[in-house]
Amino acid sequence: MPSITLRGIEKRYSRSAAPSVRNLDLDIADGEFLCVLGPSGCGKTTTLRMIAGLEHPTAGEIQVDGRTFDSVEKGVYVPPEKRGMGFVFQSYALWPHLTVQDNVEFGLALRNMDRKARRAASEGVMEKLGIAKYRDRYPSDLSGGQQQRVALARMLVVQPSVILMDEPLSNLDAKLRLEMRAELKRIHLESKSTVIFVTHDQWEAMTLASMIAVMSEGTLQQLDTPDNIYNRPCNRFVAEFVGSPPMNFIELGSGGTSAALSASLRNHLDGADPRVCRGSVGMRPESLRIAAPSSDAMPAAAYAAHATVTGIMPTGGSWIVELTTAGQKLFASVNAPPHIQLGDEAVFWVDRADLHLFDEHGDRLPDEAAVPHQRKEK
Amino acid sequence: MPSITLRGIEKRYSRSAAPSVRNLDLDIADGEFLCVLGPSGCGKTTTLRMIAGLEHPTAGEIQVDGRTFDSVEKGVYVPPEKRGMGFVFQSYALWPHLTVQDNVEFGLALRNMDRKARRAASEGVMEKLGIAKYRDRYPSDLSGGQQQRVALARMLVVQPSVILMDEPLSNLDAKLRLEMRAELKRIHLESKSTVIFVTHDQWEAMTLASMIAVMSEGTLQQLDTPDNIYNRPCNRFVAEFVGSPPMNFIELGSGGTSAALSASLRNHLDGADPRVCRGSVGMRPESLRIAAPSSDAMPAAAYAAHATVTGIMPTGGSWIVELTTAGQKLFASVNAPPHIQLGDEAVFWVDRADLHLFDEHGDRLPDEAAVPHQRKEK
Amino acid sequence: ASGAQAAASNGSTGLGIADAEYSLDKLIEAAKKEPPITVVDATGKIKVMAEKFSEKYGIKATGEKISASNQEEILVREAQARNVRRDVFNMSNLPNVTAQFLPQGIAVSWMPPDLKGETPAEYQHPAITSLNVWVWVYNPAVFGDKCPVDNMWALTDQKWKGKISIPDPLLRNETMFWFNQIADNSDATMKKAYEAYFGKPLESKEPTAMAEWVKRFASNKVKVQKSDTDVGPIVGASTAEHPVIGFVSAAIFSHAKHENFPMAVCKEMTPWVGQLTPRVAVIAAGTKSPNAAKLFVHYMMSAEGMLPQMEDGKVSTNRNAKMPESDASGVGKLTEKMYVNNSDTTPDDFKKLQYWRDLWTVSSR
Amino acid sequence: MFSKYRLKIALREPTVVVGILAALLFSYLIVAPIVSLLGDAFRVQFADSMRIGQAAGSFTFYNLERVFRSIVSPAILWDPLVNTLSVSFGAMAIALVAGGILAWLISRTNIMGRKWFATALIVPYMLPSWTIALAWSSIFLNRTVGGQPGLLESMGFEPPDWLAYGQLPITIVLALHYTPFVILLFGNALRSFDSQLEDSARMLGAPTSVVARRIIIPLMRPSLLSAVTLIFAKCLGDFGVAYILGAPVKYDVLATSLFRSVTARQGGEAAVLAGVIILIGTISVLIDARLVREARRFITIGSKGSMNRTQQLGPWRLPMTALAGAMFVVSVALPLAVLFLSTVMRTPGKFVLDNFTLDYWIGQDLPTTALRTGILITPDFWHAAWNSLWIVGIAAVCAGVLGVLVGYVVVRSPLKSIGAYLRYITFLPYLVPGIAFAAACLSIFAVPHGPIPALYGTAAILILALMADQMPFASRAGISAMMQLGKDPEEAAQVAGAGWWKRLIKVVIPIQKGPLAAGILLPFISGLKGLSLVIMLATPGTDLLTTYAIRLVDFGYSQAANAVVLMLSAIAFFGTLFLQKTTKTSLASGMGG
Ligand SMILES: Nc1ncnc2c1ncn2[C@@H]1O[C@H](COP(=O)(O)OP(=O)(O)OP(=O)(O)O)[C@@H](O)[C@H]1O
Ligand SMILES: Nc1ncnc2c1ncn2[C@@H]1O[C@H](COP(=O)(O)OP(=O)(O)OP(=O)(O)O)[C@@H](O)[C@H]1O
Ligand SMILES: [Mg+2]
Ligand SMILES: [Mg+2]
Repeated sequence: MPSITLRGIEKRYSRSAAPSVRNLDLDIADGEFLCVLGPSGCGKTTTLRMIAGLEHPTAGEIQVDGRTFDSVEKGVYVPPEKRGMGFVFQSYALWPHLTVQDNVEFGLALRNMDRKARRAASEGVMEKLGIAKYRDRYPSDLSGGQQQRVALARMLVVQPSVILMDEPLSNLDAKLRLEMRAELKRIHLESKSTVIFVTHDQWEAMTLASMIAVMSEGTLQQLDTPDNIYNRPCNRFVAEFVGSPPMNFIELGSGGTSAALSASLRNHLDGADPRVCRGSVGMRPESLRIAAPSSDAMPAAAYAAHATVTGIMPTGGSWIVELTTAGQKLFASVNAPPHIQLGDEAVFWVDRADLHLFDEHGDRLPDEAAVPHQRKEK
Repeated sequence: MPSITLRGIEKRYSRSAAPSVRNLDLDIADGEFLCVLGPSGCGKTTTLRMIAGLEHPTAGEIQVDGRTFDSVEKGVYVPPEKRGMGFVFQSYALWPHLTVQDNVEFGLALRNMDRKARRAASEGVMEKLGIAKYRDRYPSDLSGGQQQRVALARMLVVQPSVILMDEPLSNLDAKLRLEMRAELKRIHLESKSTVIFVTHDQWEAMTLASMIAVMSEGTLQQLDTPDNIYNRPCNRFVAEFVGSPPMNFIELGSGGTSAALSASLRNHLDGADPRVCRGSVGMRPESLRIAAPSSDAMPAAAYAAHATVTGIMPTGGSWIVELTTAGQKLFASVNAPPHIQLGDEAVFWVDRADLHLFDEHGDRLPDEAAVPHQRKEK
Repeated sequence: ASGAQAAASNGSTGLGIADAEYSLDKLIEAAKKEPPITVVDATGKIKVMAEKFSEKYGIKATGEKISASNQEEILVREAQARNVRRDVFNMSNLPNVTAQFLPQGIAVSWMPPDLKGETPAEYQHPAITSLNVWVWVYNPAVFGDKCPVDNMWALTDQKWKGKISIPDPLLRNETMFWFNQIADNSDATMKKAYEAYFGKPLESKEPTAMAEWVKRFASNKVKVQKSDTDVGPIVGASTAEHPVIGFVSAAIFSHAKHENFPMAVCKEMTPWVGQLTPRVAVIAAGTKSPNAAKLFVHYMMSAEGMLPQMEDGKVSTNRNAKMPESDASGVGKLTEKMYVNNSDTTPDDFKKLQYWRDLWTVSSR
Repeated sequence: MFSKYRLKIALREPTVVVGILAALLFSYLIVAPIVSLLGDAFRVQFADSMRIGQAAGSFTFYNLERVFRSIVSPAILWDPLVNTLSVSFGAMAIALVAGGILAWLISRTNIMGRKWFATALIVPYMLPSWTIALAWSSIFLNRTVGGQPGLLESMGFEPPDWLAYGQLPITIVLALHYTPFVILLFGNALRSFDSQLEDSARMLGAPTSVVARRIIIPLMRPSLLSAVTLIFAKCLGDFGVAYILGAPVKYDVLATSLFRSVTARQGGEAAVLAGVIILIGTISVLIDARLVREARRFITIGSKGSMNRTQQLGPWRLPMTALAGAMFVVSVALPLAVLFLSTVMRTPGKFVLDNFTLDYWIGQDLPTTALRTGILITPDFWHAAWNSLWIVGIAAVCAGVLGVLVGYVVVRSPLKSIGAYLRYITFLPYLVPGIAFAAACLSIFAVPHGPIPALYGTAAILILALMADQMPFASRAGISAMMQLGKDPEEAAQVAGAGWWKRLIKVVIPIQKGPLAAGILLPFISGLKGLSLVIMLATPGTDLLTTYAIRLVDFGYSQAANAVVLMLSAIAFFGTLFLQKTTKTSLASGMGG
């Protein structure tokens, strides 16, 4: 149940290269379930490996439960085997010379657990992950997903107090993934271990995490609760990165893609924080409502505009509607079959509360920024 | 643009083991974009490898464009290098001794393309996949997602007419994935190549595929359009496997989980095909509508019942509501924030047309089965 | 060097009991109190000798077969390290012993005073235990009783080009020493032999007749083998169209017996049928069992000691020793026709070793 | 920048400590003897002191002068040098091609009798190299040198000299003898090679030849280069074959020159020649080190989802099996048959029934004085066999284990210089002639050094020297294996809580058991065959099989001696089988099987 603290961590793989992780400060409370999100190559794996002690930071300090594990300045280093963490490698890193069972029991054997207890523990975990029947196979005789589950089982069976997982479910099918998630959640609750979980699946992150860290190009963008990450992204990067289909943006400043649209929005936001007018406005696809132009479902307080339906994609249970207005494409996501045809005219609207405002640097403007001055003055 | 035909394919890895793929018949028209879905270990990779000629079936025949590539009976075998297919391996299989660029250009060099043309082609692909700046790195110096993109680039650059991809996007973030998907779709449209694409992401399958094959334990369950797979699953396995959260099932036959619920459903379906009463009924979470008990939004023709709200999970843009009725849990997925509190009483309803009926063997009953006999007689 | 040589054979070796108080019984008595010894020779028969010695005196001796060059290496290295494990050596490179090991104090040579009467004087300084017999041989199955060559100069003749097989002289210093011995002591004989063969006096730019012989011999495409063990069968397998003359040690005759190949000594070869290489008893100066070592030297120099080796054609220096019936070579009777080493010129052998090697190397290219 | 943190990390890694310890050990075991040997090159030898008028032991360039620029230098240095290089490169190339193909067939395809070939094709190394030379002679010998005529000659065809003696036969015999190096090193690397790396090239349309050239060979570079450098070194140092097939026709190689100098105790000359050989060897190591500089590029084990599938040969199955069979016949069956025949015939080459006998094997009451019974019922023989087995066995196991450690340090140590040093010095013993190495060992180990007592006279010195002498192969096997093993498996063990030692024992060594077994196997085999070290360093009275055989030759019992040699090969063979069975490391089996 330890807390993990990273202070000013930097990692350069080679002296000449740009740092893969830079100036990273991260505080993870004990018992946290932290999901790390970020584009490919942003330094997630590197960060995890540094926490595990497999990679050595070029600057900064890592503490776990107040104990310094790494400190470049003070010259402290605790080797991975002494850190007592669990790690699921992105590449599995199974031992090719051991059977599934032996792979899973390896950690237990290291702890000098006797054969029987070992067997019982490993059987339990393997059973739960659905790999018990492959126990005597070698990793090279397993399918990708099976291998990944062995990697997971191997880590879980020793019940480490800090669990680091690098995309541990990427090769599993949706159903299994759901089960695994439930299992991880349960383990986390029961053992109260601290978990850091790298995933590319935002839905996974949203449902699993108590906190989410979003990284980009080696730096931390936002560390927040899932709700805040989604609903109050601290900058455009986070706003754009989280959510699928991604948030729609309309540039208000000069150089925006669609002058007409910007104008109408500026008009709508008249009186709001002037910084918005140099920045941009974001709208989540699912907060875009669509109706036939004749419909009167549109509430008064919302921003509304006309558009043409240029695409409808069913995605199994929901539909993505592509709208084109004033030369810009916007995506809306609807849960019920849209009663609209391709090529139709439509109106769409967004609640004023659902608009995300960003300044010209891409930083989020406080929610009050959307409120017109005159009203505030009242 | 070739068509691919598999006839009675079976694959046993060892004589004693159960077959990993059995009695597989598959017809893939030319220019098809086939997504293969299935639980971990069901034989997707094996099937792909057999089509590529990397694995040898123990029975059956594989034809591409009418030409026999494999035939156990006739003793025909065409080696992979003669098949002219592209393959993206689940584990990338990048060559560690070649730089990214050399990895990508390998196939071009084989085709005796001159240096300049090669460079141009590889640059183009690498640029599109966002790995151009790593061109001089070795694969071991790349992040997981970057490696996966190299694997993809290596295949795409030679523009094969048959493309086999084994979970090629599993290690990419949502945003990149979207871009890659668009890219793949574009390539497919332009080159008219036949694509077989293994994925665990159903959303991906739904948006990309022209046809979807669902496999389970080495056998093909359904080969159909995405729409049919989702809306007319041919058996309970497919119904359950596709869709997230998965379809809710209510057992009508003996041994069902909730006697009260079955009774009320049986009642509702009174007059329908009697086989239903020994089978089960499925409802997709997103076809479950919820309202406060007082609400009168419920249409008459729907099956409705009372339930307690036992869980609400926000998942970024949509909400999953867990309902408990007569001791059974049901999941509903709603797109707008549900105006309901945890512990509240609620009614839920499902359009009769949204009910999926299955017989006792789990096979889908024809849609007319839901129509009561008496009406039919009229 | 000659001073050291004298000291070496005087008995004042400083090892064990002094010669002044010497008697065989005293030596045996003293030896019995000492640790077991290891004795070394270049032939495997040393095992038998050691066993017989142990039987006779009740003093444990282990026999070890080590090749000549290894023996020297071991003797030197053990002495340098002051960690002596091998006590007595029966060495075949006399010049190395007299010119290097004895003067350097690495080893001593001791002549048992009570055997002085039984041993010719030339074999006492240092104590030479036995003579190894090397002879020219041919295939009697092809040529009958008469060797096709009877003069060493014939071997330099075009007729025998490429038809002579000898152990590589560059691996066997005794050959080089022999060349020098002849050059130093019997060069005139060589000259005479030339005249006898070619019918005219020798004209040569080389300083000696022997050097001329070596030069011609070496350039006559002599086939060298790693050892005379390989030479024997080649001679034995030679035919009338492809005759081969070989140079082997007498021990090869027992090989011929075991492996059934024909081989006979060129008895008529002039000036010499072959070479008698002296083998000298050497006691490691650092031995921990000086008296036992001396006793073993005594045993080797005695009439019975060499017996096991005499079966292989080695000749004991002890006058009382009789060649056994089982000597396969019959060379015992030919010793008069062989070149006998002159110990006085051994220091020169040592010094000129490289000269002869180079002459051989250059001539045989 | 050598920060405290870096230092801390470096010191946490036992590789540094182990590396330093290993470096010290081998400095003592290998470098010290060799330096003392080479020192003679610049010292006036006792025998020369009178002639050149300088005191023995003083500094001189006389030896260099003599070897490089005297009238004898063409004969002892330059010609042999040219010959050596052509023989070595030739043998290397042949062994590489033959061994490479065979290794691939055995470890990656479904040729018939894979398991069987996996062991059978290593046998050529178990036979002393002269037996292959002997087999060659018995077929191709002509009348130039004399002796028993060869098979061809007796059939009426006289083989030309170039076929009977000199460069070609030496090259081929050496190649056949050292092909097992390639089969073992390359085969082991191939065995754990992820077949998907091949697959992906084939999917892009690469035919087998391109796959081999562009993918397999570059990736297998560490093991191939190791095999090549070892063969090269062995060829540089091997004089046995060159002597039998070359000396009679004046085809000399450096090793024969060196052998002559050492045997004739021309210390200075020998030191210079050894120096030349070591120098050439050094160049080859440097080239090798340069070609595999970036170890991470050769990682083929431990990556994501590796597979090893055997390649179905299809219609090629029979021809390929025949190919392997042919190799077996040429390099194993023929020499063995020739050798065996020589042990059952009283007179060599006389094919009449009453000339055949089993006396040399199991005869009783024989007339031969020193060997009254056939060797199989002679207690001395079994005694010698047992001595050979345990002494060489221990040395081989030590060498194998140290080899893995060296490999580990070379590849993983943050201190690259230690790695480079170890890599180099453990390679040296192959370049130094056994007798010179033994003599040097004797000097060094006979004297106590600090805490190390004088080992001379104990079995320990023999084991140490044998071990040092066999380090080249062991360490090469270890280095090339470690180079192909990724860090992943080890890191996984590390986070599972395994310290360095546990990781080594439970992960690295089991994964690398193939190379490790090879690292024990070949030292064992060549230790069994080795003579010069044993003769110099063995405690008096302990007979080993080789010394026993030499003694039999000395008595003229060459048939019995050959029988001993056959038995020696048999011991090597069964030792190999035993090791393969117990460690399940037959080349034919895949990872974890
Ligand atoms: N070499 C092998 N030996 C024995 N069984 C194997 C071998 N390779 C795969 N299998 C088995 O065959 C089945 C199908 O494997 P396959 O790799 O095709 O699965 P998959 O559908 O690709 O699964 P995943 O989604 O997990 O990658 C699995 O149950 C697997 O365990
Ligand atoms: N050994 C290395 N040498 C140089 N650069 C490296 C090395 N390993 C990783 N990098 C670079 O560091 C950056 C971060 O890599 P990291 O593996 O942490 O990414 P990631 O966030 O895990 O990405 P992914 O989601 O694709 O796995 C990447 O740009 C990568 O190219
Ligand atoms: Mg990563
Ligand atoms: Mg798969």
